[in-house]
Amino acid sequence: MLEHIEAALQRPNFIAFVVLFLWGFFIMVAHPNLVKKLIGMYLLQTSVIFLLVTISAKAEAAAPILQGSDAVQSERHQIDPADYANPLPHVLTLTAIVVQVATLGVSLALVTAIYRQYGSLDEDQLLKRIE
Amino acid sequence: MIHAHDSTIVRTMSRLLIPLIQLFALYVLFFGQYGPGGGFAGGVMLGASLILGTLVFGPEAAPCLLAKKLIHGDGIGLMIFAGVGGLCLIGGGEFLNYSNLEIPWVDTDSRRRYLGILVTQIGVAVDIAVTALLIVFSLSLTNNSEESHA
Amino acid sequence: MTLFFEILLLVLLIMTAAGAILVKDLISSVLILGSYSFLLALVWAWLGAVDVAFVEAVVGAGLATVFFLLTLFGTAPKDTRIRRPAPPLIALLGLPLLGLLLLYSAEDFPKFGNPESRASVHVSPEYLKNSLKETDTPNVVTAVLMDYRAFDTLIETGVIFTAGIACVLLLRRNRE
Amino acid sequence: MSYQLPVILFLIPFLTAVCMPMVGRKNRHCCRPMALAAVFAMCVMAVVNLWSVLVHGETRYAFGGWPVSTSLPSPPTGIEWVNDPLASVMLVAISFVASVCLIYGGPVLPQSLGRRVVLYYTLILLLISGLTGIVFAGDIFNVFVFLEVAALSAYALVGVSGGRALMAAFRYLILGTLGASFYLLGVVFFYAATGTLNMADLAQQMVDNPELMTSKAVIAGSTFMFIGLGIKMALFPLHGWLPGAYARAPDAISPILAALMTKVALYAWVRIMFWVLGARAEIGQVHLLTLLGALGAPAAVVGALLALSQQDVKRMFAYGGISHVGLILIGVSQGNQTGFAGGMFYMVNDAVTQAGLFFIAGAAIYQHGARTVEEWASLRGGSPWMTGALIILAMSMIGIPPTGGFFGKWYIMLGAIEAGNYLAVGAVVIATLLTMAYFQRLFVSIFRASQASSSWARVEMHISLRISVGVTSAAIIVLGLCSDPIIKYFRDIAASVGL
Repeated sequence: MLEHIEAALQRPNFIAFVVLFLWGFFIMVAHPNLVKKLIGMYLLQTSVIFLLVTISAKAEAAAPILQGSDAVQSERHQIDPADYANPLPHVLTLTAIVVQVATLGVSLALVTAIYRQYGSLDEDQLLKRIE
Repeated sequence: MIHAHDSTIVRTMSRLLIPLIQLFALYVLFFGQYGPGGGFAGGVMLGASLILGTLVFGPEAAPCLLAKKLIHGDGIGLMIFAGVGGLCLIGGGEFLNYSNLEIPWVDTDSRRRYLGILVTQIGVAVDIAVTALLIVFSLSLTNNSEESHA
Repeated sequence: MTLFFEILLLVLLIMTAAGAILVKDLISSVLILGSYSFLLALVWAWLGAVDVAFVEAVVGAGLATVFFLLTLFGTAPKDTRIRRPAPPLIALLGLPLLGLLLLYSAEDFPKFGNPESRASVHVSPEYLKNSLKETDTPNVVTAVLMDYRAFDTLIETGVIFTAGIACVLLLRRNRE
Repeated sequence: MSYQLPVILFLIPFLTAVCMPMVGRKNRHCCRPMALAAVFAMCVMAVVNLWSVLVHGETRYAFGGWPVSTSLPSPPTGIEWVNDPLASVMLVAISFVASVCLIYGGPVLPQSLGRRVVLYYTLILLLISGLTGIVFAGDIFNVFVFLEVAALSAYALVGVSGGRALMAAFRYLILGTLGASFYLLGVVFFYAATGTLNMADLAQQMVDNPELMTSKAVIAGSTFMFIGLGIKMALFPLHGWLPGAYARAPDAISPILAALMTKVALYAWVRIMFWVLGARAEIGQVHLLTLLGALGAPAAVVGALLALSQQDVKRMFAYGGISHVGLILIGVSQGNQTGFAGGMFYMVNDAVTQAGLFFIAGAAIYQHGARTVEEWASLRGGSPWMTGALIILAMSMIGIPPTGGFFGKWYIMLGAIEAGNYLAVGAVVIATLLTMAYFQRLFVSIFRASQASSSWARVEMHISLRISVGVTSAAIIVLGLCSDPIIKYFRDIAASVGL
């Protein structure tokens, strides 16, 4: 059991991801207020993206922009991938952040329409008013 | 719900800020290939400057009217992106393969790809700016201010 | 890697996430969420993801907070629930279990920040090595986003377009 | 030309959807013909694509001309689409069902749309292009983005008729986003373990170093992917969103959702299960496939059981759909060719049957205003098309010979017997009996209506309702009659995947 904890402690990013993921998941499912549910959804999606980017991190790695001397260096084929952060997760994260905001926009539109129809943001009152 | 903001400090500050934001957005958009930023960040900042304009100067002021005009062009950004991608299909290349776009005075493949990336960034920026405006305007629509966009 | 400041950042991140929910007033919880997004942008910048930090700050903190606030101005900005409802039992039992399962699978993950991790050895060196030669764009992330994986970005713009159309469809009433 | 077919097939609905708001601003009556033209063009191209795949075999389309799995030893940097036999058959089914749903959608539009009908058709076309993308995708992150396009348009389309549909759409959004986040988590775990996103490259790595399959990251990754897609395909424990969403959705939308959304999510899981993890994948000493079968069996039985106790007809058909997802999962996870072929054939057939059922439910509401089982008594005087089609659809749902449903269930059961797990056979039989029971309830309420009420005015169905209901029942009969070549076709696919 000990080596599990020790392995987990070597990865602080994974612990932070698990805490955020469970927190977002719990709030998204269990909180009665619709807007708080959406905040939980936002946290859940951000935690998945957080894990995705921390995988791409390399110790002492610069941002993946080949400027000036690196540009010249890359002409002569000596780019050493170890000293640049891994660009692929950044691309996936960019896409996922924009998907997250798009889903947020649609869900807030639904919340506004529900409020306009039923006048409350609390799930239990809404269910009562629907019957 | 959007009515003109009354305090003069906010109005003068935003009158100074809005052109600055737009200038910086264009910088971020066009220099997205040399430094951080790009289509997504530039587009949202363009949208944000117009949103700031409508929130501060009210629905009758210039930024809001411009925004209302822009809203109807919600497919243009995507048409630019898919259009450039589709142009690569001519002459048998794969979809979105910028290297066989026939640009007259450009010969090397990498330069064609560079220009392809630039144009698609503009498409993405236009699309995300218009959608940000679209969502803000429809979210801020209340029962009384009836105006329909279809 | 001097981890002390970074651990502080992560702890602050988790605290703002908790704060965003526990605060009763909806508008202040949204603003705390905005600060959470800015903190997250800081974390991205520290991890070397400059493009992502930029977009997270502009889109995540800026746009999301504007959407939230506009909704709250149109609806009830108060969380009407006086006494917080007791969390259901299965949540109290199930979630720690799920957490342990996740932590159990932490072993096979690459250690934080080691350059030989599987993810940074297989495909991404190709992007770093020949993206400048093939696309003339120094910013590798933009090259990958707009050219190597351009189809993802096209569908991504399609998602944004769908979100805009969906919001108008749901909220605009016709004036017939 | 045939090399570019997949992209053209995707671009037709996508570009029509993109330029529809601009075109429709002036005259909104042109948007329905535009949508119909786009979907019919898709049907034609899908058949041509099926023919070209049969003749030329599988092709891989690399976007942007970058090296993909065709040059596998070198790492795949681009995104890839796979145009293989399974994808082309699925695409023919999707475009056929989508075009019939659009024909049906004409008279049954939600009334308060007015000028927003342009946006309504735009979202339908975006939903169809999202599903087309999932069918072809050869890159696991690409599947996620396409799932998001299809899901976002589905959330808005469910909520468009206002009132209680908004609450159902919000619940569908919350659970759908949860599913998409779980799927993304699975993608992250796979990427962390293998470093690539290309399905063919992942499969190659699973073959090259077998200890990858036992590594915790891949096990956790595939579990999360299965949970994510399980929510999207409304597998039994995760189906909470489906009945509310389909029952409350406008009548023109529930056929498209019922027939296509869950089936395409199931297709995505089959693609990941067999083309990435491999049919022999096992966690610990337990085969992944037996785990799936164990999950499919209760889904089939409980879905049919819940359908039995429903009052609202659309909700009853929604639960029927959940039980059929369980049936298909049983078939696919038998680990032999007959089971796989039966499952896939049943998926294609079930797409058509679910669409037909929701056509009839919508027509009953549109013509007679009959929502619950009791109110269906007023259908007695209805047009012969409706009751005739209902009989054929019931035969297909229960599995009576001339219809495709019988052959699908028959091969699923043969596969289960061949694989020797009789629990699955029992589950299929019980699900069939329960389906028979809840259809019997419907028929009793229609035909038991006393003779005195036979003076109902003969209500003639709208022409497009008649066409759609007729075409679906004809399609089911045709599927049943020529099921042998299709089953053989699926058997070759199963053989190619190593079953």
